[in-house]
Amino acid sequence: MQTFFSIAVDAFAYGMVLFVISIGLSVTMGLMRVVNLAHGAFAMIGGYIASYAAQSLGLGYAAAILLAVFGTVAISIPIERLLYRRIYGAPELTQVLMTIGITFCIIGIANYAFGPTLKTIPLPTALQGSADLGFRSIATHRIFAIVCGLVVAGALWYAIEKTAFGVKLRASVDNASMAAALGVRTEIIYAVSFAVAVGLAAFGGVLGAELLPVEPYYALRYMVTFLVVVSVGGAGSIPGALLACLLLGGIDTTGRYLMPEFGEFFFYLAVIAIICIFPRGLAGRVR
Amino acid sequence: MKRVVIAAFAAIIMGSAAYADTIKIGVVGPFSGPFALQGKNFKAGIDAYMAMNGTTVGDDTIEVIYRDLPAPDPAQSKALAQELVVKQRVQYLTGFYFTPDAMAVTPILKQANVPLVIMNAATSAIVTKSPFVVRTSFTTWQTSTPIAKVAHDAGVAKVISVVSDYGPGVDAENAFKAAFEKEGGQVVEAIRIPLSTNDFSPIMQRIKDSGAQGVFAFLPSGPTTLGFVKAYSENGLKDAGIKFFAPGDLTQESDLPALGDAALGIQTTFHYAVSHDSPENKAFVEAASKAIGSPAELSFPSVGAFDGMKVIYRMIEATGGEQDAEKAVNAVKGLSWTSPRGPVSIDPESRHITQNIYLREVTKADDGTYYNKEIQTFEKQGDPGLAAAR
Amino acid sequence: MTEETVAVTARQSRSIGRDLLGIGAIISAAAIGYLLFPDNLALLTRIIAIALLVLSLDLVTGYCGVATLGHAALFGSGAYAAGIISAHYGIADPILMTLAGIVGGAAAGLVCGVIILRAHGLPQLVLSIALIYLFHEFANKASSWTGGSDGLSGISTDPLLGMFEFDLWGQTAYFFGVALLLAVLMLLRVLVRSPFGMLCRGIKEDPLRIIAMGASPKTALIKMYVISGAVAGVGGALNAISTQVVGLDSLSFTLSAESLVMLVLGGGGSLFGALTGTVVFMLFEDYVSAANPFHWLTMVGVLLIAVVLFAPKGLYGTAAGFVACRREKRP
Amino acid sequence: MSAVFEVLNLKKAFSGLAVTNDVTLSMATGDRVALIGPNGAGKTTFVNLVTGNLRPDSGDVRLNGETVTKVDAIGRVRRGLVRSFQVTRLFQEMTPAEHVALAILQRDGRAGAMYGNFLSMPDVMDETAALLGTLGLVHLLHRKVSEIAYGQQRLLEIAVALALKPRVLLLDEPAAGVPQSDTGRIEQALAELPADLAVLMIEHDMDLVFRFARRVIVLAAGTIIFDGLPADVTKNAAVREAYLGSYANASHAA
Repeated sequence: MQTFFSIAVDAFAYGMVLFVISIGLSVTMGLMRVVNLAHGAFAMIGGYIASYAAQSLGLGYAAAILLAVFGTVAISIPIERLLYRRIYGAPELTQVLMTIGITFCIIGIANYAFGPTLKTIPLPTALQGSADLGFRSIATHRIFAIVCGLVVAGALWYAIEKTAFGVKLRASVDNASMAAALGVRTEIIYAVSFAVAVGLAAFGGVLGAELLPVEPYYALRYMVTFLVVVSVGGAGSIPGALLACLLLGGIDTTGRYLMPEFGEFFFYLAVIAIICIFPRGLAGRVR
Repeated sequence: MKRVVIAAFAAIIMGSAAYADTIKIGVVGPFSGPFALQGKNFKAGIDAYMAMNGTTVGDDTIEVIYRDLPAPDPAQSKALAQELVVKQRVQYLTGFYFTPDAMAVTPILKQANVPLVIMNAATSAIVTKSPFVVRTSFTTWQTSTPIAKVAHDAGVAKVISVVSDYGPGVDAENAFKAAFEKEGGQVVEAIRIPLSTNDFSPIMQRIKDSGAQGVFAFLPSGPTTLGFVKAYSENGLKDAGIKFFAPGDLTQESDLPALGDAALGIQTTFHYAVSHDSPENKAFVEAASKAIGSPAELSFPSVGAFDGMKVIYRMIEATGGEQDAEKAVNAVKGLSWTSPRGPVSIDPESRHITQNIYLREVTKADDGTYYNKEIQTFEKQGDPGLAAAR
Repeated sequence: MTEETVAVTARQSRSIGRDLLGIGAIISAAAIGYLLFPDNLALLTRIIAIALLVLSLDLVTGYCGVATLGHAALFGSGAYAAGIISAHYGIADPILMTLAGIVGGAAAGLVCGVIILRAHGLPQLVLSIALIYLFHEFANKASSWTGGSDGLSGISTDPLLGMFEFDLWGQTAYFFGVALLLAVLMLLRVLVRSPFGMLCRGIKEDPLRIIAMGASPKTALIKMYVISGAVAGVGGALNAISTQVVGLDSLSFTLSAESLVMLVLGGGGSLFGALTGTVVFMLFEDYVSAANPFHWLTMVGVLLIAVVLFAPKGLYGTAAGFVACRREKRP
Repeated sequence: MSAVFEVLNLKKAFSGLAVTNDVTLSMATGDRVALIGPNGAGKTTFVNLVTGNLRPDSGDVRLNGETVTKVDAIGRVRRGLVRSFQVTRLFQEMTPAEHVALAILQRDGRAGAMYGNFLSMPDVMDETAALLGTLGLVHLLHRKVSEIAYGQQRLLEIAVALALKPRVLLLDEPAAGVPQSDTGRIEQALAELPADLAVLMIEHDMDLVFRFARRVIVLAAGTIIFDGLPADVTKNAAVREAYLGSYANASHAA
């Protein structure tokens, strides 16, 4: 029983970290219909900025996170205007080609600018160490990640379902020309959504750096994981992504505890099974 | 017309023989990609050696040609080696970070009449694949065996082994198990985890539940190591008194700043620490730091490369610049010298390097940086892996 | 002779003419390659092997519209099949090894096809990714057969037809590769123009319409997957024969993604597009990685972005469109 | 005369709302039936139930006396039930010749052949040319579909359906979206449909219905409210109510 709780705690923590990093991708892929393989690259940029801010500028953790989010968004704006705008509505494979190209460039630049070594983001003392849950201990920063994940999920759900912006966004996604005819400025909606997605990527990159350390190949190394999580959840669905993260996090963690040597098998077999049963993802919308 | 042809022909023949004034060395390594750091270290070691010993041997000028192989890819490795030998006419092949890449090249050495000097790839069996292979790095067996004695001497009787599920990981597990059981200890469980593991908390839980007093670990250097070591301290294993044993790949110098306090006190055995205290190493570190640009990136592959160049220079001397792989290899059998890592020699039978293995502990220096402090020496260690394979 | 039959005959002779032109182009490209890089035949042979993989991917992606990032599973299965019969059973005849590669690739194609075709779009892409990781992990686990992460070594190859040695200079491997490529290409030209090829193009555009014609898109796609597997298996076998080693990378996501990039680069839905993409990508990569082994990835990234911006239908597709446009305008 | 196509007590509900409610009808070879009904009467659902794209909650569909309710869409096509689409579903990158040839090859079970080219199959080419000839499309044999006019695409839809040699043909608004100037050609094509064929046409355009159909069925709210001669349909009170009621509402709203 104790083992069960212990695994459950680990699974929950891992799932929430995955959620924070991948939810931005769910926004770009589900709502904007762009297969954005460069998502990890933006998370990585966030990580690098935070690391630089904390290590070299001596800023605090909160300031570093803010700088990372806004810095990454600022970097992404010209990329969106010059490159992404050309591939909205393009065939999937064209989007794959473009975003892989962008990823390669960002990796090359990161490698050149920061070198190939691992970069860390020092945690504030409040988040260091571990908390005692009674039957086991858990790292404090993981609790912080869980809280952040829940807040992000709630805020996004509210923004998309309950605000005027959310209504316009959903309208633009369902029928861009109709929305434009109704006076919705789809270009702005898209730009803002893209910025939000990138900001979430950067936030996740910083928050998850303890688990997925920042280095130039971050962008490619975890690309598949993000893509899998989002598709299993059903692109564009916040509850779906949350469910997928917790489910896959649970399967991954349990597999690694019980039969670590077959960890990969469990994970990918589960992915295949879920997609075969839910071909549009756990909460995918019927198109 | 006929005379021109004959002249040209003669020039080619003579050019390829005694009058060769440029000797090319082909280096294959990961110069881009996730392992670019290790490739950079190859280059730093090579540059350091050439800066200290000149770029000529006798009348011959040495030219180094680099070829990039970002990830293990034996087919590409062989294609690159073929290109280096056939097109670039290199007389020596060297580098090779990954075992499969080195393995793929061994079948062509005889026909190409080219020796292969391995600067890293650490699986024991490579040297048996061709008589023209010489290795100046280490084997996983060589570095993982002494730590078993360390564990036993520390009073640990039960150990759990956790390794990444790939060739070197399996080697490390076998090496440790063999040596630890020989010491009278018990490996209670041997876990192999996928290379792509990100979250190590469940593994830590499993280690706790196993009731072992210590954990032996082997993971490839880089992000996974960082995750593992952090999970080890965060999940309270360190505080619970579960001791951590590993070969030195886990605490390579370039990862230490990222590992930080989490790694403090971890003991590893390895053939080289950048902090090794000797005049040879001081000179080497100075030259290599200059070559690599950022001294914090300096790590173990640089010394393998440095000594690899030493061996190649000796080969060139012995053959007078002529292409004769057999003569070249014979010339370095039994060769011994003082490397930056300490006294070393090439075992005449296995053509693998015999060297000291050091027990080191991650320590914080006065200036706040972390380093591997050597605290014990296991002298003149050969490769136990070959004997085990037989 | 009626007007229609005249038109049809003209059409046919034009397409046969195009075939001859294509074959001529490949033979001359092979000859130019041989003359330009006589001492880098290993690279050229590798390009041919990868070209077979990209052609095979073109069959399912370009012609049938299946999105996959796991196509190396077919290539790697072919490579391992060819390698294993040589390393473990001592069957070293290159032709038999190629046949083993075809069988291995086709079997993998059947498995992948059955699973991948269960979803569409993004989930399909993810299914293919999951599959390639399963294949990779399986090969890693079955190390007594595959050599695991150390790679399958000990593959020996008899001389081709008992006469031509596979040696260091790689001439035999190169000409063997060119011959295989030509044979595969001619068969595929027949295939894509056959009724079956037409059916597949229809499926790519509108599977519901095909159902309304009484044909089963799924059956056709699975057949195509098996054929695609056989083609990829030839590539894998060629790789195993020419390099005498098979590594886990041949079953990797990276190789799958690269082959997709090459296909889109050249332009899917045309055999010459697949070839163009492979040759351009591999030569470009070889050139920039030799010129700057440390930072060449950025250059590749720039190339990919430039292609999307300036040649959205792929290099061959855009060039062919340009030529067709010129021809239309000519009176 | 025996029925070639029968629908018996077909029912389908979406989340409790009956969209097809106990529909029964029967057709014989040579029949020319028009199915009409106001918007939202359930015509599309009915077509999908008949073709096998939707499963009914209860009831049966029979072809040539065989119950095909459990047979999928592909199986029904192979048994002679062919449909055309309201919005053309053609392969934009392919030519009319390829469309018709593919249908012919599929009908003959030769579409799986992996060698040969229909251009060099005289029987296929002759039939293709003949069929497209009767529809006046022969000059477009080798143009891409994306380059031909919409009216011609509609004719091609009919050609593809006919190439499958159906026993029962479902025409879903064959003239929808075609400019007035081009409808003549389509009407002519409809008039020339083979006699050994039962045709069920779903149509809005009453002029076309009156010229084409020898029997009219009116569907409203998922039920058949009229089944009889075209001449009687306008006199029927229930039909007037169903149509005029909705038009009256529509004109108020406008």
